[in-house]
Amino acid sequence: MSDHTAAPATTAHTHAGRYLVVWAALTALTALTWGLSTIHIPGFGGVAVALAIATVKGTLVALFFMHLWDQPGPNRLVLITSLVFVALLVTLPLLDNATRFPLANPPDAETAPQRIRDAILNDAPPPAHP
Amino acid sequence: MSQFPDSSPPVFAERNYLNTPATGLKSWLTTLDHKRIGVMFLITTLIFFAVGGLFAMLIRIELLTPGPTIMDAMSYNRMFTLHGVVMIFLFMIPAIPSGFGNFLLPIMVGAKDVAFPRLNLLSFYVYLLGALIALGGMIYGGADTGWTFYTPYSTTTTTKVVPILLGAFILGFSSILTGLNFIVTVHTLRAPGITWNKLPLFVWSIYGTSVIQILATPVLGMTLLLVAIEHAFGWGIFDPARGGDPVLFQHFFWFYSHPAVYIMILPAMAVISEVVCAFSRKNIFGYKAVAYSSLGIAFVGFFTWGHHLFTSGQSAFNAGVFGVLSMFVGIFTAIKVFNWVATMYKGSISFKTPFVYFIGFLFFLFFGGMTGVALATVSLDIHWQDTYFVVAHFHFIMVGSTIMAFLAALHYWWPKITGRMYNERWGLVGATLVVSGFVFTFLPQFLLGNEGMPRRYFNYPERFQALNVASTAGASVLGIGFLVILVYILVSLKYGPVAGPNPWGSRGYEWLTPSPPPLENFDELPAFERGPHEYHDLPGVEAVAPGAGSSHA
Amino acid sequence: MHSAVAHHFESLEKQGQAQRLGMWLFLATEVLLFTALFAAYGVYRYLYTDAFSQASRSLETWMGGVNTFVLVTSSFTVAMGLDAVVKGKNRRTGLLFGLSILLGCVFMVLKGFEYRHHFLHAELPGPFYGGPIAGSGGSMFFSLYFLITGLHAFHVLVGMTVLGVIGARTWLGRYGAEHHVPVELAGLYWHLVDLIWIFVFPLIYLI
Amino acid sequence: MNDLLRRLLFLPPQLSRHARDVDGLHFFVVITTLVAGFLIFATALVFMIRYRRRREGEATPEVQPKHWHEAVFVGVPLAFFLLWFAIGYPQYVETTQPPPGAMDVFVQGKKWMWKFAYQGGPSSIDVLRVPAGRPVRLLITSRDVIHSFYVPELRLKQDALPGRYTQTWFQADQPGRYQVFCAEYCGLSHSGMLAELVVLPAPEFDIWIAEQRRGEARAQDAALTGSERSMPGSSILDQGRRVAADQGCLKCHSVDGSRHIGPTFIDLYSRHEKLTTGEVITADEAYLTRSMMDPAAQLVAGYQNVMPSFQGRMTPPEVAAVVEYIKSLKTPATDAGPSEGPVYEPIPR
Repeated sequence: MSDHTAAPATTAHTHAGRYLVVWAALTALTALTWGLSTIHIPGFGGVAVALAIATVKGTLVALFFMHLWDQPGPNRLVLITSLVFVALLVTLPLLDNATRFPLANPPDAETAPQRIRDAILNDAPPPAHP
Repeated sequence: MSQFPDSSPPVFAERNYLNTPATGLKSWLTTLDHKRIGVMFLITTLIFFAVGGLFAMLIRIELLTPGPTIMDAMSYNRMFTLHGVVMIFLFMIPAIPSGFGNFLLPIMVGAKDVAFPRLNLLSFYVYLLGALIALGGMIYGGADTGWTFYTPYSTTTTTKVVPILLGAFILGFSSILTGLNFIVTVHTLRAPGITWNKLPLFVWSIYGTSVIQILATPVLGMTLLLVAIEHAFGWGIFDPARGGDPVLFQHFFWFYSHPAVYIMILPAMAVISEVVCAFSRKNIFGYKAVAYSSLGIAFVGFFTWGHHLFTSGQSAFNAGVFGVLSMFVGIFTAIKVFNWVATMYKGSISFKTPFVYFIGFLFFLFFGGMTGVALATVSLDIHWQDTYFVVAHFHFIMVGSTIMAFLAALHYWWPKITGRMYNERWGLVGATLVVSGFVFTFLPQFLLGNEGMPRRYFNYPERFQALNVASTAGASVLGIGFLVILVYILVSLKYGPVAGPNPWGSRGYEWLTPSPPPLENFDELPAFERGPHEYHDLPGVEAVAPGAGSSHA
Repeated sequence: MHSAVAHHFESLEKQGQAQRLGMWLFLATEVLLFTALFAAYGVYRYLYTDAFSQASRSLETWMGGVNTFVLVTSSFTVAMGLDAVVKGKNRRTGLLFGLSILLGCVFMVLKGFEYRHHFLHAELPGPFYGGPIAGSGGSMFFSLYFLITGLHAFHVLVGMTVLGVIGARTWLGRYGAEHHVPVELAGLYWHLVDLIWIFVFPLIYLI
Repeated sequence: MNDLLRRLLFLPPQLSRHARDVDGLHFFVVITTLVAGFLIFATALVFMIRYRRRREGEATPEVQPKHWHEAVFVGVPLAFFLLWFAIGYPQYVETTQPPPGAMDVFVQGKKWMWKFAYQGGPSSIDVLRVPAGRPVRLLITSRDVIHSFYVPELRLKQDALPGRYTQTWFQADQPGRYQVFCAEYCGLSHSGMLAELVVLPAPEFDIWIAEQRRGEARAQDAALTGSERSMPGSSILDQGRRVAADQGCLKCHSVDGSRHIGPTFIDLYSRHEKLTTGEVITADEAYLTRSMMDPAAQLVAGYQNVMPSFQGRMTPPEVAAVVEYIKSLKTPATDAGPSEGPVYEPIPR
């Protein structure tokens, strides 16, 4: 990995074979995730599997098509840092919606209790709290 | 003006960036030289500072009495919106990084220019375009949403919010381009001899700022775009009537806007780290701690945005997470404050104008920072949120700290940028007026907030009037202070004595080159054997004569 | 010294390094630009789980799948184009970039058919939604669907333009084995467009 | 001590145990800040005087920190910050968890008034009556944009989100009248969106709410039988003034001729008004009534369409009373404002 840092450019190396293998892998993984989606894995499992496959595909693209495999630290660090902040922005608001006072979520959201949803949709005060 | 009897008389560098390759307006507008672009940024941001300051004065006059004083409620609401938008997006965010940063950062890393000079010029024009669109929106009618653009108010208001959103969106690109340029410059264009541990602290802080600009600005851009789309076409991502969550907007907005506070304060810390060393003539106490804490602020600053949402309906769990993380960002500032104070120990302190601003800065940063941590202390925030306490707190940080640092930078590097000295006596008068005016403007606002006066109030109960009058009185002193500065600094452009390459006897790399610097920054590249904050190795400090940039030994 | 070296860089290699880092930083901003939409997607998918999976099932999965294949393949041809220019085979690079643009066109045409389908079934964003899903979930899904795929399609168009310009210049011999960084950067941009689609596909079509 | 510090910091009186707890933390924070500030600035001052520049070209020694210096710089502030958090967070969490058995009040913000509704039907505009010494849970919502319910004396603030509910709770100690602010910017009359929190002794509150519930029941009976509901009050003008105050008319329409969100009521009757369409009409009884039912239909030029419809929210006699009240307002009119004068200073319009 680090043996190229002295000559960070992709000069004079031929990567054609590598590209072909990566392309084949990406195609296979696309077919796999498509196939798996037809089985309908229940609950969170389906999401996890699909996202895991997408992550593998993305990693292949970033490492080989985008040459992060051969390139010096800063470029890798840039991508990794940005991914940390992607995770941050996706998880914390989601955690908020998952843990907040249920009535503070949109009234027809599936997380709100049914009777409260009805009450708010009908523009009436909700029933007394238990 | 030179302070050293043994040094040669100061010289105004004959061949400098101001007159090479040409002096015409066209050569400025098409320049790729980072110094000229920096100066153009400085001039434009200062013009917008004047505009924003005018709005601020009108707001303060309006608040002299409860009820209408000089304008009606609608004008008042537009006024504070424009004050916020102009000051934050047009002045505070670009002023130090794009202005002083552009001018100094390449010199400080020993480069001839930034990595991408054309992108740098593009950044300026993008900034100008965004500013013009936003200004157009203001003249065309203005918006009354506050600079925070909270939905659904911003998506339902009948005022002209879309051009201002688009203006801010475009300004974001300028911010991104500049940040990108700086990061690449620091990584790839450091001169031989300038290792990471010999980078000036200014560069470290600007580097941290750039990281935030790169990572946070796109999110704000997308968010503002979504609000504009919602306002124009009704695609409600945040629209509660269509199942949207207005609190999500606040999450997105503060994901940018909390780190944006650090976009404003980190460059101020950058300036102060330079000033405190130069005027104490002392090595920085704990170089690594000060340098790395800049990166720490840049990183941890991203994990705290939720402390703006304690009253918004956010979950108690999230409030806890954001609350405890917010406590950690304070310690990086604490490290810097302690190290700056410790730097003065056994120094040789000279009370020049920049140092007076440093004293003001330290005071305001300390109280602004401590009230910031107090505001993140969840239960206290419930009382203070959206009151004048918050207003006073962030003005302590943004005006008290950033503008003090901006003025310190303006005075400290004025001889480098223009080749001439300002009048030191008037400088001290201006600094005293600004610092004391500032205290009297914003100290009463803390008390107003404690008493419970909400912000963005056009009317207020009469019991709040005394403190409001005090605040307005302070603001007028502040305004006079700025006018004094404007006058003597303009006078010095023509009549100021020639400064010479290093009037302060500073060890910063930028002082190794003549004033004003030549086109490619150094006539002959120094070897940079000494660190930029080292004052102990030679008896006394020599002033480097122009044209002898390499005489560092 | 190579004529493409700017005055403030010491060598072509150093300049290339700077340009690559600059491009990566730019790509990071692109990633975060999309992140706001992905985060909104995550929140609303959590709030309207059933509506979202119902809406997702109404999409033509095969079109999304084929489009994924098309984009992955175009990424492959772009990578091969870079490989060619490094070996000094400029003409081949031009052709491969042309092929990539063609694949990009295929992607856009398929996307166009999908949009047409949605227009015909009134599956439109926000207030224009007239589809079968009750509550706010359906219109929210299609707001996000059009925003995410629209923004992505915009990036595809920009990417095709970049590939076109750089491909043509390579064909004309402006770049070569020694000076190939612009070709590489154009490729990086296209790969990012592919990378984002790799995540859009499962999020919108599969789950 | 508590009272002295409270007054020094301009804090309003503490109406609940929560307010006292929060103030306790407040004092702790202020005192640590001031002590730390004193230490730092005294040190800085000593350095500045002791090490001021005595001659040009002085040499200075290199001073580098030891590791424990930086550890102290990090550790001491962090310890205090975390301590503040450890005290403050539980106080906040307490406000999010109403005790079982708390009385529910539904709070609805709208541009620019507060409506408070109680279980079983009674409701009031801009006056929130609660019993002293009993926990009250507020379920807060909004009809238009985000507002924020804020009572400084309770140290309590909670945003009102349109279409959904947030909650908070409090237990007021002493009877009295306190001001409710809107703390989240909501447009033109944001600063006029005030209400009053009236804390009644518990027995008094019980009598009041029972009366309200009875009145509500009577009104429902009256609506069923189609007969007119009797209105308390002596003359029709008093009734009109009361209704205008209760319904919030006077928040937007002045009665002294000053320009506000809506046209002033004084001399309004039989005035010639130019409409947004350019048409000129005479403000007669029919126009006044229509403007209450469908405000957007005939808008006076120069004013925004912000008034809600009062269709179904006022009974016909109430409407008639308001019209009579407006008719009575002729220069020089001396009486203005709500009949129940608040104890806090009224906001000048």
